[in-house]
Amino acid sequence: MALVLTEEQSMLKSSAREYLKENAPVAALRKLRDDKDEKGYDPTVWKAMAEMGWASLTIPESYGGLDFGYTGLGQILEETGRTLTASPLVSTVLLGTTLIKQGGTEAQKAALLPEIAEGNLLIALAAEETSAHKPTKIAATYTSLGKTHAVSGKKVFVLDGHVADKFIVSATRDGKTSLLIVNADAKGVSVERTIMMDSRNAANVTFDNAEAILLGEEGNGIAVLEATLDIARIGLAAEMLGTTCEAFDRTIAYLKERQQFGVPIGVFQGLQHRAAHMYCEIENCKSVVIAALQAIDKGSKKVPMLASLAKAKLGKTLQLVSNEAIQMFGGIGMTDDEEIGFFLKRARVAQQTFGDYNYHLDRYAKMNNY
Amino acid sequence: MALVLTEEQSMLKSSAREYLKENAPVAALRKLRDDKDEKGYDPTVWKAMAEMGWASLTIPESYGGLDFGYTGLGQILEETGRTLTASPLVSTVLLGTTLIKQGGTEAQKAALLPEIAEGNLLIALAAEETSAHKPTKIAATYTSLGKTHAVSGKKVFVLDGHVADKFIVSATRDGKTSLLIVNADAKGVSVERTIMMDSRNAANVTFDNAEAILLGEEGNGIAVLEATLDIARIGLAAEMLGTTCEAFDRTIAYLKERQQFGVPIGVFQGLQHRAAHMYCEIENCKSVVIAALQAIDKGSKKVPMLASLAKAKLGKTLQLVSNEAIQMFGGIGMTDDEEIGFFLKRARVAQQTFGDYNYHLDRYAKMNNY
Amino acid sequence: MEVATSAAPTALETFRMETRAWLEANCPESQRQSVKSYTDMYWGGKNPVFNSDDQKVWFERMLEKNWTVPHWPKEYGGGGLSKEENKVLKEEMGRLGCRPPLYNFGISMLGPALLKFANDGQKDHFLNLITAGKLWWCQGYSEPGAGSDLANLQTSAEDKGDHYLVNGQKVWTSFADKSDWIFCLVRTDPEAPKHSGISFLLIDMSSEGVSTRPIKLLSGNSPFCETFFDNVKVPKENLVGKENAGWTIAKYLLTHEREMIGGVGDTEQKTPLHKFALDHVGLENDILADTILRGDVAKWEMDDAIFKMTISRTMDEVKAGQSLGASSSFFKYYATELNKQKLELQMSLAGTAGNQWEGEASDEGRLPRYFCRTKANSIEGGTSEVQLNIISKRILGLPSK
Amino acid sequence: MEVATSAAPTALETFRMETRAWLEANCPESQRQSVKSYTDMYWGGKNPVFNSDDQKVWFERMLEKNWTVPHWPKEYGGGGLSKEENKVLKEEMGRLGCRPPLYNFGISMLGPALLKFANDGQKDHFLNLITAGKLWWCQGYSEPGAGSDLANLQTSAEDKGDHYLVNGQKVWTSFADKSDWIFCLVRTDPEAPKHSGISFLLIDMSSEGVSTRPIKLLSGNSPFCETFFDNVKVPKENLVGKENAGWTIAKYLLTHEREMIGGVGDTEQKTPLHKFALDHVGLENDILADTILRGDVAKWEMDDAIFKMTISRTMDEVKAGQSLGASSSFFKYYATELNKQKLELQMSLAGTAGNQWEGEASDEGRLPRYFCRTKANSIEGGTSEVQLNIISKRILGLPSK
Repeated sequence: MALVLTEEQSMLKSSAREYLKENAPVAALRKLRDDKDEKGYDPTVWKAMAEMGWASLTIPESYGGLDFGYTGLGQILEETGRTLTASPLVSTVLLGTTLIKQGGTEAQKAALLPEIAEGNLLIALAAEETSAHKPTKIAATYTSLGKTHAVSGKKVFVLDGHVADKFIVSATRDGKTSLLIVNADAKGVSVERTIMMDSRNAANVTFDNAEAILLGEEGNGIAVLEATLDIARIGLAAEMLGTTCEAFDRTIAYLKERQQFGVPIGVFQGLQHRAAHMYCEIENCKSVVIAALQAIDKGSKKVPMLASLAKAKLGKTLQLVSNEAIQMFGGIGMTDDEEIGFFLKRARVAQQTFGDYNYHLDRYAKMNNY
Repeated sequence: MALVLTEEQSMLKSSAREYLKENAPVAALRKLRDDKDEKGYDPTVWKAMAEMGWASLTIPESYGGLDFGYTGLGQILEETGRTLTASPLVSTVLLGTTLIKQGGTEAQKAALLPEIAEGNLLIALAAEETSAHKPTKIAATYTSLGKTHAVSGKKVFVLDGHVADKFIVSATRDGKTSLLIVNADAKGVSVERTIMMDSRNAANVTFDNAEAILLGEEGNGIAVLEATLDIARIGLAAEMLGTTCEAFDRTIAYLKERQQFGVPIGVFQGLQHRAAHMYCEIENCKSVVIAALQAIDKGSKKVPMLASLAKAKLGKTLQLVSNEAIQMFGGIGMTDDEEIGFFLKRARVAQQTFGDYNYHLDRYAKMNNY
Repeated sequence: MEVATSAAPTALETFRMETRAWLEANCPESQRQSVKSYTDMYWGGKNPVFNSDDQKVWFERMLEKNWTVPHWPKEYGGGGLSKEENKVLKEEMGRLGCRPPLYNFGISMLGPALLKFANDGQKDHFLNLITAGKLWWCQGYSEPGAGSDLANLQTSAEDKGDHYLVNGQKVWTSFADKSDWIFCLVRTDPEAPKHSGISFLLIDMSSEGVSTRPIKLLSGNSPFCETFFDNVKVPKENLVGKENAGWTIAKYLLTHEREMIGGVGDTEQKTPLHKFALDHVGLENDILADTILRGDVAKWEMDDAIFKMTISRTMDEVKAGQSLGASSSFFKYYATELNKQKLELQMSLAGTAGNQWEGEASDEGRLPRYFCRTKANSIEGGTSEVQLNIISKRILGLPSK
Repeated sequence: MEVATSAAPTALETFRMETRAWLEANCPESQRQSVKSYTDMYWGGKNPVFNSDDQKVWFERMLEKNWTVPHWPKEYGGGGLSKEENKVLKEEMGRLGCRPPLYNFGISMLGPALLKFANDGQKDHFLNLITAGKLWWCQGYSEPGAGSDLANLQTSAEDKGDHYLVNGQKVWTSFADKSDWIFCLVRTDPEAPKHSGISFLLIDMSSEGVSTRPIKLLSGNSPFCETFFDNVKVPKENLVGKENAGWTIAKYLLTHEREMIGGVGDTEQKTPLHKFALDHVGLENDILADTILRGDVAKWEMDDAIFKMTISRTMDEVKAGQSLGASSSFFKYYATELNKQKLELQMSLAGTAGNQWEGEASDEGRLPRYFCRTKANSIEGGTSEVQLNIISKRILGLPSK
């Protein structure tokens, strides 16, 4: 498969860019933050996204989806990365849909996927338990109550945890790891929203013998979780690509416009060379993101390797670009009034989401047996 | 102690610079290389150095030395680093004298140190056995023959091994590690000179039941070796400081002189910022080197920590500066006719000598219990 | 004890012993705690606000000894201490952890400029007010649109006979909303080349036409303000130095500021980075569990340890008679870059918990807010790029064109 | 087999099968080994030197099929293959590991310029000689003192009616000492602005007044030479394109060169870096024994793997109709910096043994010499700094003044 977008994918991307610029720009995130919005995202926008089919892109047609593939979803994510749009795309579409597709029973898919496609159901993955990303080190447990189960444990950094309708929770029993579905309103579930530096949504969630049903088969939790996380890493990398490109574009524009010593600061070679180097790294980011997205759609065995490559490279590059952006904007970039700071903040949270640079560097080395 | 030189130390340094510029410049190393000189150093220069007292600086007065201290020796080494002078200073004075002072019996000191002071005796430490620096992992062994001993083993990267009169060899017996003195002309000693990229002297030396006597007490090999190596690391760092400064000075001069696009290339901010950053790192190098040298003379407990700090920092900075030098000199810097390339080559060998950057980074972390 | 000789103590030794005893007797326990933020400090001013009785007592006792600014001449309310005595006092205060009794840009920045450039009347008047802590000062240098090109300032002071009429805007004026007076760079000759038409002016913030607006940063609230001058009348006697010769004073002050920022480094955090790492990541096989971060932490700690040696060495060299010169640019550049790196590492070490912006668990986002705040280190007081320019031109002598 | 349909093979499929069969039958075993250095290659020339009978046989068989330059038009001795056929031939040669039968800057650099800029007579004459391997060409661009400022060249060609009189000096002329002809940039109008007075000239190296001197590099001997022109007479018919319009041709060629260097990357070493690391350092607790180098190796391998994806992506984009443009500067910059980093890492991994410069054990210093040689990667063919300038101006549109 050539590492270029199809015409349909390009069109989807352009229309997403247009919609988001109009309806969910950075200013919208600022407003959600400053209003201390209870939901932390705009349900009207989410509804519109669902109507445009964005929640259905990776859902098979048989479950009411568009079956457009992850490369398509990646284009949407990239554009939401540009506008820093807070929406349930990551929690519900990237994670939720994938978990259900990978692990759910036929009945679960038939019940849940159409609801997601319609934009009526929000899902949150409750997997992390420590500040460092260690998805397979699970202290949460569950017990069997015959047809249903009961889950106990504390989960942190649950994306969209405070607005989710259902949680998918990783837990163990007798050495087996499974994923379980818990309704947000079930007894024993307590949710504490955490306000993060990127003003996006996350929560700590405690389960105390909360009623649950298994997602698919018992014991396949690790396999489904890892496969899903790899897809999520790639999707997040696509989002980060958008954030990187936008921060870079704004910086280049600023270099051309800002006058110092009677000239635009973009004439200074010290800044030019740093900008040119960033350009090169961003080109590389584009390559690894499209290659990784296409690998998901091809069902390639290289997905785990590409997931680590993509997440690591984007983490490093977004860190570089957002830091350089602040430095090149100078004092004005340090003020809350200027939007560039939102990119720095988002960069840091995205870095820590689904494994940071070091995590994936280490994982890549291990995958290559060294 | 203030981190500045005393007047005597400054004077010693200036006189060394003057002597070396005249008598042992980079051109002298080139000549030794191109002539495929058998010794690889200039005995006349070495004799003059000894006459100026350079071989006696760290030898107590009671053994015919000047007792001037390592801070003084460091100034000489720094200057030989500027001229890339090949001489037995490292092997015989920095390593040899220190080993004997730290480990030798009274009789050994009385017999050997005055000979070194006179410039009549060359010593080589035969400690390394692998390409990676692992001084305490010793496969060489020795057996006791009553008063004397017999050493067997293969040593690599023995500095000045092919011209040394005596070797000091690390070897083990029954779990005890000792240092032993072996005459170069003893039976069972075979020396294979290795031509290194910096055109300085090293050899692989094989000992096959070679007659030896213990340096001082049996079983104190590790302690003496480590104490000596730390001093040697600091001394080498001082030498590398000279090499770094000289490469930098030549680069700055070239930036002012070389014309491109009608201006000296030093006007380009891209190069200016890189040069300014190097300046900062070199200032830091100066600090750690003088602090470490003074710590030796004070008998400070911080010597091991400072040795790792100094060797690591100088390794990293010399690598940076020598690479940037070549890049900034451009094509001309790539030719053998231009001397700057000698600095790059020396930088690489010095990096690998007595533990490289990674070795000391790791050691520093371990010393701080992480 | 430092003194182990049998000889009688020198005057300086006596001074040390007396100082130590006095400090021990007079500095309240609470004033020996390290300062965590500027709200812990006493800033003086027309309407002084003490945040505790201890703070008040400590200030008043030190004021009585003229030790609010111990090294200034006695005639201006200073302590008149010699260089050596002042050093001893600092050492002894450091030994006990005593807080400075009074913080103020009047002391650290304006004062040195007045001592060097002001006329006798101005010295008499203002220096005495400063040592007594009676005025809170702020600094009016930067302007929107000027940035690194400081001399490009537009705030004008028009000569109206007995007064100047000031119009314009300053930014990054710390505590302007709390200050009584501002020391200011203004343009008195719009026709002159940009460095030549600048004057150094002292302005009463209660003058008609002065207003301020606080600036919110990435990291949250800040002491910075925007300050606006709208037809503000300033008496001519408030001019320091000659008209149109203010740039010399500005440069003198900037070097001071740069050294302060470079020297200060990280006042907030005293825990070694590897301890922070161990607390957050822990050991595995006797080494830090994340081997890649381990290398980064060690690299940072080595660079930091060595940079501290450079500060010591430079101080020793200055004592030995060498001049500091442009190397304050090196300190400013290196210290701030190190601090930024440190916070990047801490954020990595802290993981997702380090991303919490509000709430008790995170102490209201202390770490990520500080992380954001450090990004300004390499911008304020002259950007890293400006420092590198200075080094390459003034120290390395690289050509400009 | 690629073809699994029941339909008849397409013409291209037939071409592939025939080509494969022919190569298998005709390419000697020894000519399927990878090329280790330029001495393994056949360069052609007036006095051809084959280093083996196999090499000669292989060259002659390929020449007979007109496959020395398979994609050039048949009228100039090329194979006349279509783009698709040429790709198939390359793929099939790659599958067997067949060496190109003829190397020559005439093919890779001069040829494209002649095809675009030369007159019919020149094309007829020179292109046929090139495809037949009858002339060894070298390139005369760089001059001492010019460096990155290539247009600043001083070698003059004075109009003497029927000929030019050439005087001056070139450097970095690869194989000048072995070459028959040189393609050269010369100054034909010393009065014109520097880019406007340059012409593109072909010069017979056997002309009176031409002399060469080999250049020794840090890494040892090299194919580079200095080339001197001392009153060399060059017939006017050897001018390519218009007089004083040579800079256009030069730029066209430079882009070619940059792509070659960027694309080639590391032809010398095919072993993955982590294999090299494992061979030299080994495992400890299942990970590379040196944990710090482990991180560096992984970082490098990730960057390298991703950069390769960028090359693929760009090729795909070019196929899809986008133009390559200035991104050849990105490839040149990035590929050469990666290669330098790789050798730095290999030197660290190899330890002291990697510092041996002579002797069998080190294969005569193969590693450290290659290490030294890589330092030129970011200088030759346009320095990294020049590439970054091009990116910032032509791609990012940053201003020049």
